[in-house]
Amino acid sequence: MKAVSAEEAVAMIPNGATVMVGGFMGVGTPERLLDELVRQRKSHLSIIANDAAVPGRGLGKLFDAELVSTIMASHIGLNPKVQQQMMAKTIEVTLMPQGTLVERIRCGGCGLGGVLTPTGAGTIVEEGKQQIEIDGKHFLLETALRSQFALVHAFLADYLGNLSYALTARNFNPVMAMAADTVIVTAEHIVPVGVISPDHVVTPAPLVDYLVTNG
Amino acid sequence: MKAVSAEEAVAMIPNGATVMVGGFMGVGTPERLLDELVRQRKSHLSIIANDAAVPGRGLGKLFDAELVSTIMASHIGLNPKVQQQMMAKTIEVTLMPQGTLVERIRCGGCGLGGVLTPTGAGTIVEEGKQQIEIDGKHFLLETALRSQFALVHAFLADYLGNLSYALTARNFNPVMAMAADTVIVTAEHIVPVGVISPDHVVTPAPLVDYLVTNG
Amino acid sequence: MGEAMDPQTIIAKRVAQELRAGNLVNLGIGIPTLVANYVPPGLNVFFQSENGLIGTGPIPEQGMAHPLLTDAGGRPISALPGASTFDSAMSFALIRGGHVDVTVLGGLQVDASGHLANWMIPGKMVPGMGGAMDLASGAKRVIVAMQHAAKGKSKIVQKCGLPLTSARPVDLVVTDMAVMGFDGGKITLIETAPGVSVAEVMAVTEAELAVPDKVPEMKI
Amino acid sequence: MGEAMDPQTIIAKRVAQELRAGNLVNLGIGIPTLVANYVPPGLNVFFQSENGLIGTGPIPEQGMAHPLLTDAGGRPISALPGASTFDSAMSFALIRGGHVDVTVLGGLQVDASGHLANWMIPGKMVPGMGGAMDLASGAKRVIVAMQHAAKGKSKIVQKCGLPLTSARPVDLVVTDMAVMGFDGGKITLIETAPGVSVAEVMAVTEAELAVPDKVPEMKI
Repeated sequence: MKAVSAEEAVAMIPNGATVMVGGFMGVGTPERLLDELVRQRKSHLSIIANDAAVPGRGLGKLFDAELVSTIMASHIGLNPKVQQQMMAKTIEVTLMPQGTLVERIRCGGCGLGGVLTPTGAGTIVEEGKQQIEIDGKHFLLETALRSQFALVHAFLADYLGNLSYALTARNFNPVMAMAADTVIVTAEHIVPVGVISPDHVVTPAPLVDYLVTNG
Repeated sequence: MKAVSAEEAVAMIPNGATVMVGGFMGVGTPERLLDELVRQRKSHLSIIANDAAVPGRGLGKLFDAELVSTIMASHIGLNPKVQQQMMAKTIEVTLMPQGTLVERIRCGGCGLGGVLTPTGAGTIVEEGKQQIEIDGKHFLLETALRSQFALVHAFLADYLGNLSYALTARNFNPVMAMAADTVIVTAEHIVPVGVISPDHVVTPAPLVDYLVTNG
Repeated sequence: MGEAMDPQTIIAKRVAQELRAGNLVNLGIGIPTLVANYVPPGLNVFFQSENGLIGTGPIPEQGMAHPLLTDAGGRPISALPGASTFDSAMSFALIRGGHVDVTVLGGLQVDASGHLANWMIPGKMVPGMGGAMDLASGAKRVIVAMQHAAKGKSKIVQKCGLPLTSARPVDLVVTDMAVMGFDGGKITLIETAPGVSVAEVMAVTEAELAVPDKVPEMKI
Repeated sequence: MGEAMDPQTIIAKRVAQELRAGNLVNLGIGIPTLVANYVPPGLNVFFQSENGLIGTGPIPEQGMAHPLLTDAGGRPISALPGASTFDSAMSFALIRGGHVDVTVLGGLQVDASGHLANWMIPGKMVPGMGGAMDLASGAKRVIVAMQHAAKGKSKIVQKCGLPLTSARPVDLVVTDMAVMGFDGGKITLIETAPGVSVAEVMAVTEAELAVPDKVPEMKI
């Protein structure tokens, strides 16, 4: 793990990169990294995230600045800008069930090729997907998702990279922290090593590549 | 959730039941429930567990008492009694990679039909299994495992059923607590509701059916 | 009868009667959210918020909200003693694994075989399915809470024209006019709303509704 | 040269040289366990115990062991500051997901194409594969640490006769006589142990070993 500034962290991300972004409707989102993506005008990004938040907040900032080319998400309905850009075909949107999205990311992080899920079977979600029957039950094969970068927001981080999360700000963060080539983390508080109890670490240190220093 | 004695809890388990048992080499194992299974002489059990521990300890006690008909595990090599009973064909042993075992149980608890894993591909583990190729990579389809009962040992439990675990005694317990029709829990300490921080609950209360009272 | 209840209150009060002690319950947005207001006092029910919480409590009092404790819409909520938080993988493991006893979902259409459509109107509304498909496929019991008709058109249709949320039929539909079930795979009238006749329900229901000899009125 | 090192020490010392700062390392049972004793002071390496711990420390001093903190064999261990604990699903997600930088495994046989057999002898030893197959398939780099021969028979064979642990070839084999790699898909001699000649290695190696012009001696 290496401690860096937000500027240094974001400078590593090229235009056109695939980027997972933690958070759920802007809660538990690495806001400082999104602000910096906007400031450095990193464009043509391929985003994987639960949702597009709302204009001015969380991921919404990237759509305000028109930096996104594609997004895979479960819900974009509360961000009218994304709806507009989708209708205008300036962005490509792939929607999938939230449980499918998180399991696909988990597969990517856990070395699994995919999972069989009943969600979406018999709906338009099944189009183009391999269907597998087990004991008479109908499943869709949903394949693994990975990305070049994951931007993760934690509550506590220590200087080795151990992370813990608070309340509903955990959401997609720990799953994404396993599924990208490079994991960049911001945290509300950075604490000395040993302060987070081993039982309360959610993301073990070796998963984190860069920790953005505070202040 | 209902609070019961160990005697009442085990009385619910019929002979021939399929039972998942938490623990890893006897660490984090619900010893009181195993003792009670022996005392009530519940027999012909089908066990799913990581390992068979050693004679006199953890799951080893069930093999000492010859109560087991089948076991699915990743390792039995440190319990000579299991090896003997396997060679004598009085028990049926199904061995699989530890990561495959835990993912199959997770599938059972998470409503997934199975996962694609590279582990075991090209070895004797692949025999009889569906093989799926994704992007030129070879995976085995490993299907979900569930059981009638899961016997789980926690560090802290509250009177709603929320559980947290300590150190390396967590192991298979939280995964099994999701994958059985009836989940029975013992805990080192039973504490008032609200004492375990929401962020430190590993097994949420609604997953627990029976909590064995202490003392 | 006293003051007339508004349609949403009728629906929410009636759905609340379906909850049992110890149930893990997930409420969708819209009318379903109101169900929490009518849980009988003393009945211990766990509410899940799919962004990662079991033990959702009421909207916090002034000054007691925390930005890291919100519902799935990003609005502040509170957590009851005994609450637990978790990541999205766990949240949907609970939903898909059948650990959620009851989910209450809004609907655009429910059809005669119990199929629900509630997540998109092609060419018009494409917000994404969020957790709706997982809930409709994975929860032990699926209850749809919606108005019986919208803009004069029945939402209880013979066959869904909109894209389905799940191939799995729902268990119960509660509207401002009726309660309907699917025992035997056929939509059946179970109760009528206070002051609503069977004939009135039939008149605004597109689906072929099976009607037993006796249809009691909701007790709400 | 000073006092002759025993075979296990040679192997463990040489393997320890393969570890880099920040590596997440999983050591199998037997000889691999000894590698932890030879990590250069000041090199920060994370050791994983697959029963659910990163940050394994040395065997605790008398009276400081805890029954809920053990290695995968159930023996007491300690946890270093900055350690983390987790369930078995997470532990194997780390292993299968390529997050373990290096695993060091014992071996029964390694063959000319790098295949490892280390988990069973049909009809004789059937202990179960435990985590070995996951480690051999999932870790970023797989190092086999074993004696070069057992009972006069080469463990470096042309083709494994025993059941494979993984179809994926290992990256490096370190024995008491040699270090061997598989660049170009062919087993190649990289180093010899102190005082061991290339000819001696060749004489006790069943596999067809590629030998470069210059083969340096291990620096341990």
